Amino acid sequence: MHAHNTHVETLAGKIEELTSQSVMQCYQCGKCSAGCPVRNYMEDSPNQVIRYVQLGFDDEALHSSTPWLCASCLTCSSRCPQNFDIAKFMDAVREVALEMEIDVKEKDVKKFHEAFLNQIKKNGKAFEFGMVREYKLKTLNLFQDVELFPEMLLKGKLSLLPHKKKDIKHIKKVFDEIK
Amino acid sequence: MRIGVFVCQCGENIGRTVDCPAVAEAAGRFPGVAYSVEYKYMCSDPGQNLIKNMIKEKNLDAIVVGSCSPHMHEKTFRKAALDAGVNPFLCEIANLREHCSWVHEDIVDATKKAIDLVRIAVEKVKKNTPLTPIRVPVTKRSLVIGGGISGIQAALDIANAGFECVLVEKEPSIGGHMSQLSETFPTLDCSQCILTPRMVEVYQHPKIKLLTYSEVENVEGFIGNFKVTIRKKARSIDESKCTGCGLCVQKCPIKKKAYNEFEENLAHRPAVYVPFPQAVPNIPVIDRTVCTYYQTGKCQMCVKVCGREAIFFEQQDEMITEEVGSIVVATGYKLYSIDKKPEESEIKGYGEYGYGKYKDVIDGLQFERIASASGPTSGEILRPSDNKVPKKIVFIQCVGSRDESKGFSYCSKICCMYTAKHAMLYKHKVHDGEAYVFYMDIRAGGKGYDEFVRRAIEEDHVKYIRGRVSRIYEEDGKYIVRGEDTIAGKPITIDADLVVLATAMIAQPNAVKLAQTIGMSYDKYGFYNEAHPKLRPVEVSTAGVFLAGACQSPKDIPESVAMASAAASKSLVLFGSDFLEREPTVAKVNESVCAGCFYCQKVCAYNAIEKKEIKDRKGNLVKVIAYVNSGLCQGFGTCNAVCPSKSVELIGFNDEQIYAEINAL
Amino acid sequence: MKVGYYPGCSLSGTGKEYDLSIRKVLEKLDVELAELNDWSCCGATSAHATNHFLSIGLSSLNLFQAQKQNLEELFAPCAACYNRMVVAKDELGKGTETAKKISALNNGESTAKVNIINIIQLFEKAGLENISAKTKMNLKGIKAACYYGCLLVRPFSITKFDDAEQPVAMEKIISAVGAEPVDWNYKVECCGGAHSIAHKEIVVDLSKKIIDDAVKHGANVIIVACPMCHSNLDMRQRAMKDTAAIPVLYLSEFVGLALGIDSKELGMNLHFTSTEPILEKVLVKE
Amino acid sequence: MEEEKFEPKIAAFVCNWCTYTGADLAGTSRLKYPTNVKMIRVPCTGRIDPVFIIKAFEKGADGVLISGCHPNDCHYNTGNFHARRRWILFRQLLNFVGIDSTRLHFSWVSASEGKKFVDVVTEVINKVKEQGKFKKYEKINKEFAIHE
Ligand SMILES: Cc1cc2nc3c(=O)[nH]c(=O)nc-3n(C[C@H](O)[C@H](O)[C@H](O)COP(=O)(O)OP(=O)(O)OC[C@H]3O[C@@H](n4cnc5c(N)ncnc54)[C@H](O)[C@@H]3O)c2cc1C
Ligand SMILES: Cc1cc2nc3c(=O)[nH]c(=O)nc-3n(C[C@H](O)[C@H](O)[C@H](O)COP(=O)(O)OP(=O)(O)OC[C@H]3O[C@@H](n4cnc5c(N)ncnc54)[C@H](O)[C@@H]3O)c2cc1C
Ligand code: SF4
Ligand code: SF4
Ligand code: SF4
Ligand code: SF4
Ligand code: SF4
Ligand code: SF4
Ligand code: SF4
Ligand code: SF4
Repeated sequence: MHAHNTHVETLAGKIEELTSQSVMQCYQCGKCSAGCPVRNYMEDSPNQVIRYVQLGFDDEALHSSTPWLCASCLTCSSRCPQNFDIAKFMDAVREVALEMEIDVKEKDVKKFHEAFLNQIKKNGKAFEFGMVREYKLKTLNLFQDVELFPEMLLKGKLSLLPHKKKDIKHIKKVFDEIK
Repeated sequence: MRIGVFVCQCGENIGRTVDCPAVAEAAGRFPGVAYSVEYKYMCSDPGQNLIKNMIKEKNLDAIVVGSCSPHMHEKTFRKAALDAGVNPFLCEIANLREHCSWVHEDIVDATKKAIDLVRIAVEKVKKNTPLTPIRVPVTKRSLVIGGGISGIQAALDIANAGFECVLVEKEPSIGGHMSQLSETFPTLDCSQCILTPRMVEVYQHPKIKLLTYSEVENVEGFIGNFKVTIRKKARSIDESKCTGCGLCVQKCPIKKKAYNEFEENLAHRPAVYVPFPQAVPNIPVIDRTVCTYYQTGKCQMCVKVCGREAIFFEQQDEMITEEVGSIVVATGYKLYSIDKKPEESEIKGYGEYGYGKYKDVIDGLQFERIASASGPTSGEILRPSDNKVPKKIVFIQCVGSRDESKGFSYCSKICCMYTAKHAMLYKHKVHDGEAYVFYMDIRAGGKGYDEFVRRAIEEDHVKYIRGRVSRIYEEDGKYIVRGEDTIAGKPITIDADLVVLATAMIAQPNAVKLAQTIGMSYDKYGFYNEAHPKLRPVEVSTAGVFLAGACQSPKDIPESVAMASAAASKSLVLFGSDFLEREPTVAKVNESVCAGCFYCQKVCAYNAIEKKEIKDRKGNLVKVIAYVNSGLCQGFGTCNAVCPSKSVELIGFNDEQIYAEINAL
Repeated sequence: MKVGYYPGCSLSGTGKEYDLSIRKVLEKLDVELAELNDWSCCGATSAHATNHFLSIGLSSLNLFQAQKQNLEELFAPCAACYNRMVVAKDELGKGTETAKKISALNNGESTAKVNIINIIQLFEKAGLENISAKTKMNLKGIKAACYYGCLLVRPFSITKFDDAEQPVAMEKIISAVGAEPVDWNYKVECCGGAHSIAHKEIVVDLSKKIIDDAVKHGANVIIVACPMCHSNLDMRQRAMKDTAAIPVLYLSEFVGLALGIDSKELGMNLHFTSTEPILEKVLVKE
Repeated sequence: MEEEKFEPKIAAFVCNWCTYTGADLAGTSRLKYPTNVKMIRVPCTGRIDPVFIIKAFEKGADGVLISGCHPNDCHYNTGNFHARRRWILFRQLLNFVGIDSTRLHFSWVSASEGKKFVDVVTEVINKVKEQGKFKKYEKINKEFAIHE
């Protein structure tokens, strides 16, 4: 691990700005990790990621796969004895990592989110087929789930054309704001 | 008037943010100030001598000390003034520390404010008049509220010193929580064995009047002279006739309708019952809510078997008044429990642990009863759901405490210790069993305490896991406990047979009501506030009222007993003299202008204002005016504020004095 | 009774039968739905997972639209949409920096007054007694495991809905129509949610645990209130080894069955795991 | 700009048992607040005569804070009840004599609420800063206020 981060612009500071809560609130009890449904797939437990940020080990936090594996289920946030919203913290770590163009480990998750948001940007609504198509092209995971598609199509659950929002300028405005 | 101003630096405490020489210098130029000086530690002996010498040398007749809060050293400096021949009430304090140097950072601003504060005090002291303290007689008896170990100890200490004592306990027996405990840390001696002799001693003590099943309804008066009204609830048994033979209890046909509170609801009790075998007094009570006679008018089995004709269905609550000079409050605590959650409380409960849902997720006191030789399982460790010996047991610490979100943010202080004790007791009784403790920190700061915890770990092989548990659910008769070992950084799941939650000690549900009856302050959790956290830990801000035990904050037995003895000795200090000196800040009526409207009487909470008839020389009634009984007057001055003709003044805080302060602002 | 309706994207795709059954059931219960005009996606997980502003911003568009239509109540059947909108409303109410920026993009519109409700709350509004009275079928043999998932009850401080750890609101509806809710352990455990595509293995794993626990506690049907939960529990059953097949029904489908609506009309033929076993147990009331 | 330099003068009438002690606690805890406030200690809020407040404004206070024990916690059992009952009438009186009654603040701060004391004081100071200097005291009917 690296030495203490002495930058003024620490990850802790950015997260506090984004979430209006201080990482110092966490007293490292581990209750969040204990109840996390995806804990077993994570290298670092959620409380460890918080710990990294508390101590200024920002690189460790930003490169950890944990925030990307987090399913945003809010189990941790609803049980934290210190009222620390861990899910929101994870959102913020991801946001900063993207902003800093960190080479994240969980590329597929990142690509999935990108594909999903692209559909919203284009259509104002999520378009599953378009999203899956884009995702597959991005990840080259061409054969995953193909067995389900014919049935989905048959059942009318996968439409090949997007449902579009008519008035899309507001959506554009929101997206423009984050560029 | 020749006023002296003494500015204290308090070492660095004031000096760091207030330019003391500048303050002294500015004060020297105030009209009426004959001398001013600054010094490093005014309360030290040389500091006090400085004051005394200067009073004499400079012929001062009033002083102002710019120092710490008057709550800290007003007495000290008044005494110094008195020693030098100046009336102590011609001494005023300007609070330059708590209200200035400690709360401000900018030297210039703070110094400016300090000068203002001194000026205000100087203007006030100009309007002060010499006063003499009021002497009131002391009633040398004490009231102790609460009959747990703290109340028992306090009552015995006072009584053994030769003074009478009234002990009021709301339950049918004294003993409190200690009577429920199995063995006690850190020595593992049997709780009942050390407690019972004390309970008996209380019962037999000629100087102790024991009122069980009783509650304090009202408190009037003040230090040295309290008048207390106590409600003695109807037991439905004539105490003077009952011999405690227990026949009624045995024969009462109602067996299962009521939970046994003493056994923490792990067993049932009859309608007529004694809380536990060693109860003091050993006299039953009838629970009218379940007794068949009270519900339907039938049964009366107890009447039939009682040879002493002691059953007394028509008995009524009785009001008793007692006059005492001091009050010791020792009302103890409650254990955080979701079943008995206090009304309107913010407690959200622990649904994720199934607390209140699963029979085998219990709290600390329930475990005490299970481990107790006199408990429902006769001391065998059996779990409530199926009476089987649990082979894997999990203890979870800090439940309800150190939890902003679901409970209370304070540390309950004793649960680390009682959990170690529980784990140890378990291991001693179930040799092949496995015990796990989930903890966040181990707080075992007492004599022999950490050694005790280490023994649990090293000798009894209790496995301590650092982390909070997130979830417990039942699966095939096991309780799946999901935690995280934050030291190893690994999730951990245990299939336990029994789970014990170390829940927090919390304030008694009626604590606030009692505080209001007596006039004590309490913290946001309902624990009573001591007058000073370090220097007056057993007093409250209401004079003559003392605190003992867990009603002040979570405490174990040794601390409770120490505090009880301290509270008792504070009472004894009071009883050491026949008279008591009181501040002369009382109201006084100017008879020549009083119009006799008696607005003042309506607002006086202490009934201190009486009617006085003024007669002429022939004995004809001229007018009826107000008169203040200075023995009763507590000096809060509402009479002064409401009197339309300003005929009543509060000495020490009269209009003139306060205007002087306002003018100096 | 008239309620605003925000179907959300899934209900025209994978959650088609949810939409069908909601419309049918509410018709029977005399609840009129006023669909939000030209609504847009709430941003779902992907928005808040990557950009806070985006997530609040996208959800807010719909809240302001509801305001424009003078809707007092907005019903969001998807638990994720419900959650995102409740959170967005809360943030707008707090007037944070984000809220201010969003307000600037929306003609100064700053707070959302509309009350957002989920499907359980909608049924509660329609009245459990009303539902009970209109029940035509006998569901006695049905043992239902009510699955709330993550987002319906959390975060409790904002949703203020039922108990976050031991919720019972759905069970009350199940009882009201005469079926038997089972007591089980995975009511509020997560199914993996949005990881369905990028981490199918996690979703299959987590969903399997949920299904196994329901079966273990004697359930013969799982009731859900979220299209994401549904697709994870229903569609992904095929990928699970050693797991007994169990039908997964939307709450609206289940209530629809009780009210005597034809299963096809409710869209139950669109499931991946056959709903036949449960249909067999639905008897006409004597 | 003149507004920015304005440092208001706040007079606080506080009871000895609760708020004064709460302010002590703020000190003991080394919490910080601006120097604008000066306290006058009375035994109980029940002692506070409405005239004190008018006097304070007259003597140049820009805002007045009255603070005592929480209801039911009064050291003297009911003193603060009497106080509160009278304040309701008093606000009208203030407006009558031309003092903006929003410059008068009430709060309850107990002996254990050092932090709350700081919050209250800071809030009052900020509020009065917003309102600006109190200039109207000249208008007060002197006869009404004087009681010397
Ligand atoms: C699970 C557990 C295990 C423990 N184990 C140990 C241990 O091993 N060693 C140890 O040192 N400590 C132990 N303790 C702590 C111990 O219980 C307390 O320190 C001790 O009981 C405090 O005594 P007390 O008299 O202050 O309060 P309590 O025991 O609570 O007694 C207060 C009494 O006042 C009565 N009362 C309350 N309100 C009123 C009222 N308004 N009017 C009249 N009467 C009233 C109550 O009925 C009660 O009888 C344990 C605590 C728990 C919860
Ligand atoms: C670094 C440090 C910081 C602390 N900070 C705090 C704090 O912030 N808050 C707090 O509450 N506590 C604090 N404490 C603890 C505090 O110092 C003690 O609680 C307190 O001083 C104990 O008082 P005492 O009178 O029992 O003992 P002492 O202060 O040790 O006084 C004992 C006295 O007895 C005299 N003496 C010894 N033997 C004999 C003899 N045979 N004959 C005659 N006289 C004798 C000694 O000379 C001494 O004057 C701190 C302690 C330390 C070490
Ligand atoms: S539950 Fe809360 S306090 Fe505990 S480790 Fe997680 S974030 Fe920190
Ligand atoms: S929100 Fe993320 S970190 Fe928290 S419990 Fe759910 S998956 Fe784990
Ligand atoms: S008098 Fe007060 S301020 Fe001065 S040294 Fe003593 S404690 Fe400090
Ligand atoms: S009431 Fe009668 S029967 Fe009961 S214990 Fe007393 S003497 Fe015995
Ligand atoms: S009258 Fe009541 S107390 Fe007496 S035996 Fe019958 S039920 Fe028991
Ligand atoms: S004493 Fe121990 S178990 Fe109890 S609250 Fe404090 S740290 Fe937790
Ligand atoms: S209020 Fe004043 S005038 Fe009236 S009776 Fe009391 S002292 Fe006399
Ligand atoms: S100051 Fe006045 S109102 Fe207060 S106790 Fe004394 S006489 Fe009564």
